[in-house]
Amino acid sequence: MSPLDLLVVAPLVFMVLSLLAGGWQRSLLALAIATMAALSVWLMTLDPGTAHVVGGWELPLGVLLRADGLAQMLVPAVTLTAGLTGLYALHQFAPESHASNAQTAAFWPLYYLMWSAANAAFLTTDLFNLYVTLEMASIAAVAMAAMGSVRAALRYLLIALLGSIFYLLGVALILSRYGTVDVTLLAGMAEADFATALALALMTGGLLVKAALFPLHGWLPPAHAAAPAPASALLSGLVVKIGFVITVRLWFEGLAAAATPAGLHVLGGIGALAILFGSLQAIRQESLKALVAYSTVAQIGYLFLAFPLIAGAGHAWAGLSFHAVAHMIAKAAMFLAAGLMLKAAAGPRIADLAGLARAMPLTVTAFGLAAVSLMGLPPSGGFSAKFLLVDAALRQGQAIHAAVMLIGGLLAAVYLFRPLAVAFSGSETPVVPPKAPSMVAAPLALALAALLLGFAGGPLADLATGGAPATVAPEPLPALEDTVETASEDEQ
Amino acid sequence: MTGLEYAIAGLLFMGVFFYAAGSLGLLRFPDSASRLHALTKADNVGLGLVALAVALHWGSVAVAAKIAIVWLFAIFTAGATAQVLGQSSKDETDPRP
Amino acid sequence: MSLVFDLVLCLMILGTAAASLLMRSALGGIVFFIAFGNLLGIAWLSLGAVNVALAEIAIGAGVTGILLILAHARLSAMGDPVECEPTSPWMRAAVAVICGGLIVLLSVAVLSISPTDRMGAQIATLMPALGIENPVTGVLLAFRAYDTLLETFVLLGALVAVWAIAPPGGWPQRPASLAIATPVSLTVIGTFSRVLLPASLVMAAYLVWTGSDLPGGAFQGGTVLAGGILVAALGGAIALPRADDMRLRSVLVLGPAMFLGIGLGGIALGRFLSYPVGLEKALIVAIEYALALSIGATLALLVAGKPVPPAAVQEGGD
Amino acid sequence: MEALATGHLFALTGAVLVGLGLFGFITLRHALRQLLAVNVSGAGVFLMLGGLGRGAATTDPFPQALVITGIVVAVALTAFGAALILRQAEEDHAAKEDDERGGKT
Repeated sequence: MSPLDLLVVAPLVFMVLSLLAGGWQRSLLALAIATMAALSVWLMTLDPGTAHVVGGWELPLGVLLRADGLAQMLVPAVTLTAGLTGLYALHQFAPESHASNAQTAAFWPLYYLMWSAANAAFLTTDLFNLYVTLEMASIAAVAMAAMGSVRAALRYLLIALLGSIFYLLGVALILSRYGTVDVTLLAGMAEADFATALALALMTGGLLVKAALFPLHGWLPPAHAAAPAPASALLSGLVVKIGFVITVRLWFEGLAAAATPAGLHVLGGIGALAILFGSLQAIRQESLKALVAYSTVAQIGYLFLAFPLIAGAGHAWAGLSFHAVAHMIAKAAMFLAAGLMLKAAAGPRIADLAGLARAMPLTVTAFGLAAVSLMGLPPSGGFSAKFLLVDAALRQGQAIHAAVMLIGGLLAAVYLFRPLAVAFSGSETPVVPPKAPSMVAAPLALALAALLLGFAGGPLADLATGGAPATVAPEPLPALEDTVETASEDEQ
Repeated sequence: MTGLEYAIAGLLFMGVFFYAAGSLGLLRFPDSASRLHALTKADNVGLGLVALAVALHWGSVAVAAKIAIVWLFAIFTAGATAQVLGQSSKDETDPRP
Repeated sequence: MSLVFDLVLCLMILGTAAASLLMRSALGGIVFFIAFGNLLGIAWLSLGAVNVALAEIAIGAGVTGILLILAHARLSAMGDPVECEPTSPWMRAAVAVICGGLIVLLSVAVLSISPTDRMGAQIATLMPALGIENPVTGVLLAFRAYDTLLETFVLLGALVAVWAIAPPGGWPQRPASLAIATPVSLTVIGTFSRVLLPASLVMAAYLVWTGSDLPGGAFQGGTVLAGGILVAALGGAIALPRADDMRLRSVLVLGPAMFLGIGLGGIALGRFLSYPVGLEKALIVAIEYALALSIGATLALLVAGKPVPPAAVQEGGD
Repeated sequence: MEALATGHLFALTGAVLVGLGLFGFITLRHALRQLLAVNVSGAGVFLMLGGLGRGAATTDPFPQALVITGIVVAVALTAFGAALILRQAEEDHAAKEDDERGGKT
């Protein structure tokens, strides 16, 4: 037995059950959360780098599943995010409340499909299997986006299809060139020839569309902003990370031989532009959910800004992994909180939020705590991630990168402060009794988790570096915990 | 070439002739009904002749039986679709029900 | 087959593809797309890949073609002529340059790789252990069974996704009826489909059974079944089921659930999706039969589209 | 030698199909036709896989199986895409009728 396959298979079992269960979705979700939590704990106890092939069919024919540090961080984070989002969604998509609604019936199978797709993407090293996984995620993601706006979903689907074609084109070249699609085998075989370089470029292009990196982000804000709150949380938290993780596996492991420093710097530069553009757009938004969606565009930028820093001094790899986890949890918390706030508010605009801090203090607190992590203020997970990245940039003399990250943090403070300031102003809004305790608890728990992640910085950074590919982090992490803590004290 | 091979070649040639005639009819005939007439009748004879050639070529009863079933289904399909196509083209040209 | 034949075939493929994209009329484009799919099937035959040829003609040309034609008809019925606003010649030229550049880059990469059968020999040595002879079925249901398992969930997920966008009042009703409106034609097609539906069931079963050793398999068989179901729906011989019909749900999940169950059973013997020695063929065929049934139902419903309010069932079929 | 040429011939045809599909995707301004264009590109990728797996006498069964998986995944997404296009058209249609009714009253 192994958690590597069960983490993918269990949600699929729940998807089948949810199609047959009718009114039993509540019990099913409880069972799913318990199962996935247990499997995630099991995954974390495995030695980094634990791997096995599915069904005992050896490479290059079979499919390899592997628990490296990145997967060991991201999969438990998915469990936390998806589990709590599910608890929130239980009330929005309650079987008893809108028995005749297509969305309540379709949400749950799609939810489990997306959960399975996210785990499958983080756990496999097989590039073709990742194609199927990407399409699983696309189907679920587009259908969830369609629950908010069909127009945005259609645009999302077409662009995602095009991204898949480019990705598959690269996979076809790699398979024909090397006779394998496994990242671990490719790591030892890949050469820097034309076909490999073209394949890497095509696959990266396709994946950047899926990860919504500027300037390929156009589909994201309308889709994420229009979807129902739990769907937005899953789209911004889980789905965009899939494209990112596959890109990382290509550039730093499988096709590292063809990954030139110039290419890494181009990706880093685009990441920097994404931070600035996304933040400035977020500042301009009038609607709360569009603001949060543009914040995702900006935060994705950090993930790619880190690319040129990975091979150098410092702990950029740990920072990158950390940022992916911290953003997943904090952004899910923020979308869920925003969903509750908009239900109580008079309209979708930020100006309509006045007085909400008094009406729903816990929810506004959750929004605020998530904002702390997204801005990168200590002691949050977002702070630890950005500290590691800025530190690595400064050690490598990349002052521009460091400056962009700091400016990005300031801009985040600007755009996230605005809704909070409005929520704390005025007092005319009556106190809103929460519809269900778990709906209030879910964003709060996620936001607290994002905050507490900062305290677990050391062990988590060790975990991330544990299974890191050979191209990453030549030096060990000496007393990282101390550096992070002293730094946070300094800033305070 | 043996006599059998001559027979196969002859059947294929005739089959292709009927196909060509059917396609010519599709291109040259003036209205939908006569085009359908060309397609469904000539092409099914053509298909039958080609199928017969293939069956002779393989020289196996099992293969011949499978090919015969395929030909039969093709004829059924052609008949059913020709009726539907003819009806809908009639509906379009003649607005009365 | 000779290189000249292949060359002519490739030119025809490119010609039909260009026509399907460049024609002004959308319906004409779709018709050329179907011709394109069938020619591709012949290309796969020429490559000796009969399994893929069957899949391409049945799914790539057949199901996709029906989907596009039906969507076109329903759009026309709503007053959308499916016309594209013309793009400026400058933009077309710029895009043509970009796409031409991509073609050149891809061609250089393709020519730098010499075509070979890389894994055929290795797969051939593993096939006797499975007890089946079709290597493609071996890859699909043993070596890469994990891919195939996830793929069946993509298909199931697509149907759930279509359900998710049912219009208000449409849930959990039937899809818009496909039945032909003209009474005489309905009778003809109805009679035809009463013969065809059982025949397609037999044909699907045959394709799955023969797929162990010869070209065929669950996907090809399932598509034939879907075709039979759709013709029966066209002829009014069967009514498409409601989305909350538990019998329908059971048929839809049967294949994926059987796949999961047999995979999980493998854990008792070692690994997920490992087949016990001696039972490989039996289990593979069992999975394939269940899959073919589920794929047939899923594809047919995907073509039929989302559930609609009962009042709209009758008018959507033209 | 001929096998080599055949393999390259089909792979190059696939490469041109990818480019054609991309051209169609960008220049055609109707979602249904864009969906068709994506399918042309996808078929091109599959043909590249098949052509480059062409050996002296056989075609590699491994890419064949991947192509079958790809074809099924493609039809699933195309079906959902077609459903979305129709739903979008229904919404636009209903909005237009509402406007007209609103204009009369």
